[in-house]
Amino acid sequence: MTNEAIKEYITTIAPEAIFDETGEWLTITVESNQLKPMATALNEQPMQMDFLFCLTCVDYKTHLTMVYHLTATTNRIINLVLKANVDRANPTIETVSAIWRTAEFHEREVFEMFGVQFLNHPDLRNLILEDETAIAVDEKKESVNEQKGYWPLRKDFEDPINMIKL
Amino acid sequence: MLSLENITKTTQDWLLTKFSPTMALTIECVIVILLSITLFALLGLVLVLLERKVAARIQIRLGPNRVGPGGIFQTAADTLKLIMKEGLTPDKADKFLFNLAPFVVMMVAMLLLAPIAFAKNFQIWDINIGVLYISSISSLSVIGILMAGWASNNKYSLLGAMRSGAQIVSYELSAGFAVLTIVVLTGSLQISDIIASQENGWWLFKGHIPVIIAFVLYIIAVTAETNRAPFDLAEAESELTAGFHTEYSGMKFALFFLAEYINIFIVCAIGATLFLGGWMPLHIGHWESFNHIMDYIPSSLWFMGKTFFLIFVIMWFRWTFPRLRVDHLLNLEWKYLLPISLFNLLLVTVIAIMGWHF
Amino acid sequence: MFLKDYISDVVNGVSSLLKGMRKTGYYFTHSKEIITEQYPDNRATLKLADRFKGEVVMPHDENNEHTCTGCTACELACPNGTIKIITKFDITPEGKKKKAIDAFIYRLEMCTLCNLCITACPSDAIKMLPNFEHSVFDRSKLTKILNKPGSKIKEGIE
Amino acid sequence: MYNQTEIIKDTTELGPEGELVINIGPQHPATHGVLHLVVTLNGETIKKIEPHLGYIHRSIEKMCESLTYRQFIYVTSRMDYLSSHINNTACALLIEKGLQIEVPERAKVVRTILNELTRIASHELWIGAMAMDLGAFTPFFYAFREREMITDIMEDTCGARLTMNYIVPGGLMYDIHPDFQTKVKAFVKQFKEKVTEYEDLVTGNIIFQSRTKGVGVLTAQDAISYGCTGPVARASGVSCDMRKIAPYDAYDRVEFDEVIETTGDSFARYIVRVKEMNQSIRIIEQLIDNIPEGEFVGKTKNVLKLAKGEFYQRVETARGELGIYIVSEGATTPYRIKFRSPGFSNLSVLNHIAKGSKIGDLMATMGTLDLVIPDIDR
Repeated sequence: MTNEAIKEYITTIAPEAIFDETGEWLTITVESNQLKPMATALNEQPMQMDFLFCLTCVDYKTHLTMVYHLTATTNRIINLVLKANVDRANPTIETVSAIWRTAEFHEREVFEMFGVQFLNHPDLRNLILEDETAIAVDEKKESVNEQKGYWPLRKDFEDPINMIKL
Repeated sequence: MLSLENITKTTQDWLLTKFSPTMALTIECVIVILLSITLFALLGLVLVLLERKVAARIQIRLGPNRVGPGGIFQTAADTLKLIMKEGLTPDKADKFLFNLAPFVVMMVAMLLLAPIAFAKNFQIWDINIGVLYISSISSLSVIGILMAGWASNNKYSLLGAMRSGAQIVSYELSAGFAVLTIVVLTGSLQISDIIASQENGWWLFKGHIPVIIAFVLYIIAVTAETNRAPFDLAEAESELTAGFHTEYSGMKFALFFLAEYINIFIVCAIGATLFLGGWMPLHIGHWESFNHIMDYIPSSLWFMGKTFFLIFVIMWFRWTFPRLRVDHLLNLEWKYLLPISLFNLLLVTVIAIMGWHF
Repeated sequence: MFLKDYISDVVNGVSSLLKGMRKTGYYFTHSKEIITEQYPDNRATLKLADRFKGEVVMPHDENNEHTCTGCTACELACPNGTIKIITKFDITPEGKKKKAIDAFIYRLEMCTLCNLCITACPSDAIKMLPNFEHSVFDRSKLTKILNKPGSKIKEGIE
Repeated sequence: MYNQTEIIKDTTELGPEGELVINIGPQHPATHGVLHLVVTLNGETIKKIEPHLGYIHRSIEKMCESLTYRQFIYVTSRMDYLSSHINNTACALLIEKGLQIEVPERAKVVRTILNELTRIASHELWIGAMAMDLGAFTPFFYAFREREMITDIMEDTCGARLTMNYIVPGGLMYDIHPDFQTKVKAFVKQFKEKVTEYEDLVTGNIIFQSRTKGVGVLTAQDAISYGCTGPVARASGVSCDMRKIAPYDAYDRVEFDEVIETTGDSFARYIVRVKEMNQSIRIIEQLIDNIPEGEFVGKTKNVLKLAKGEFYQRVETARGELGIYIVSEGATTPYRIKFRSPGFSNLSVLNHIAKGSKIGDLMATMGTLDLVIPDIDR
């Protein structure tokens, strides 16, 4: 399946999807509310992108971008990058953990590192960091991040105790 | 001579000439207690060192080699350390049972020493139901383990203790059947009788294949009964950290540790007595001159040699095999060992009745 | 049929176990297979790889001269801020000012021995030494000044 | 810092339905590191496993945002420390792809050999640790004897035994040691002789087989859905070898088979790894006599700057597919970097496949998933 055919197919599902071919793989950017239907459609015939090999989030200071790297185990040549921009102040997006089970852990990681709320996630709790109650004990950390929230991988995160600026 | 054959008799005669019979008996008791405690400590030291050395050799290592020549004082140093360590008792533990458990385990191990014949005429108590006594007392050690597991108030300990309970109760059966084969052949429960019956050859060689099978079953069953690898589910350090003695430290832990090794010694001693003739030298039928030569080797050496050989085999198991899973363990007993040992006992009975054995 | 399977099960199981015991038994009886290295005792014969990255040193020649120009390339290359170079200005015989190092501070406790400073150095002033016995009782002893007192830069190194 | 009891559940109380809740880890002999599993038990049977991570989370992703493209490579050795060389290769490949640096043939071949040696070393360690999880101590020492030869080769050539940092963008940091070829050949010879020992001690052993066969069965569908890669997925019949799918370095010119088993149980995962070691030996044998002469590092600028854009590089580590995702804003440091570590996805399947089995099976399952905790936590 060529990039053109993929683009054509995707336009039939989501007409407003934006394509970007500058990178190694075809990148599709969709609205955050369009992500779930898009992901569902990609997982099914004829694309069968059944392997989500990377799920992450990028903080662009103005907005957050969820990035999903997909491939098909039946046809490993096709790789797609699915992107969805989410609001930085109140980031919410539909979970894809029902489609790809691996997303469950990766979304939990993104949740605690970037503060993205995944709707309908089966078990959205902190996986790597301590529970939020435990974090609050550390007053100095809290005072810095009170307004911003405790999301370490965001660009404006500050940790005066553990981060050493070189 | 190294032989201990006449020591007991000389001592008793000497005591009786000096003291009244009651007094002599009391003194004998004290001597026996002191001797058995010394034996315990010594065995603990020797066996732990032996285990470490055997493990090291199998694992292409050197083993302990820093304390004393070739590391022979390593275990003594370890013991010193364990004695000086604080014996912690967890807050929520049942303190009485927690502290009692190691002593129960230890006591059971000590009681088992009584009917063992270490050499010709060198036996603490030649009770006429010796074998029965051994199998009944040895099953008591499970109480100590359950006590330790329950009283620790630790789930690892509890799981370990429960596993151990199931295991010891099951494997008691095939160990018992293996012992019974010899009882059937000998017609006596008394240890001295059993040894005497092997004067013209050990049962392992006299009793055809069924006794060999019984011997193998006995080794497997006692390995399980003493919670040794590959049956060390009660401790299973990769699953339950340390099983029933997770919470023990210092000397209380050392007692468990010691009891494990004493138990190995005892079951191996019994195995040696039943199947390999105890202190009886290697005699072959009517080869009078050969038997005579063999008699020159002291009986105590024969006994110790056989026992330590069996101990070595059990250690060899430990450092070769992976651990069984708890349900496989019970499968092995109830599906394989028990049917085989039942059938085997039947065979032995037929052999004994028909007089086919040598 | 059942009995046959049962017996073959037992025989196969036991033989697989005996196979393993044969292997361990072989090692038990062959002491030449032992591979233990008795470390502090074999110091004399211990041969370390010549490339082993142990610590950063600055070689000095017999005139107490090194080749470090104080260009701070290593300081910039270091990912953890292990190296700190303090420079000073020497007066050359011609009366010119010349930049030279005052102190090459190397903090071994922060070093990950990644070799990036060595590759970054344009004048081969520092190198890795195959030395791994770094333990000291006081952490401050791990902060070292690599240039020897009174040392100066070799002639002709810019 | 914070209240420990908040995180570590009180083990003296029973669960809501009278189940036992036990903490396996953070300090536990079978977790090989600081993995913390809260396991809900019904007797000996596992009802639920809940991993708690982060005990050695160093936030490598955040750290890399402040390191230059030359510097950040060394940090990746600390992720999956058993395949540190492969991690370094992945970073170098990504930068080379982004900057279109020509890598000399010699560097490519040496990298491939070192990668395969690393893979063998990792699997060797895994066999030992796995056997130890199942209660057999001795194979550990035998496996380490061979692994020691590999670390010696690494020490000779790279100057370190575990965290080598020998790969730089464009090639190698310095040329291989003159003894490299003879030493690798000696290792290959010894390995071929000694690998039968594992067969005798572990593979054929009836206890080992009964412990692993049919335990922790992972179907191909679940393996895909959970994003499993590496030997874990290949044991379930999923073809996922990055060396075949997207060949890098010299993998496109060597012959080797992708080992695939179909049963998906712990024994299959074990067999896949053992066979993979043999395949690695095959690759090494093909390359070791054919190391081309020439430069060992390509021409690079002193300061590397990736163009604005996104880059993704996948390599096959000993544990599976390692993905590095870099968002570059054109600076000397990455804007955002994400490591898709194989262990993280492989761990997520643990609850699914170990549920309903015994505690002993959990150790077999966890052992064959081959979890390296720094790789999971990052």
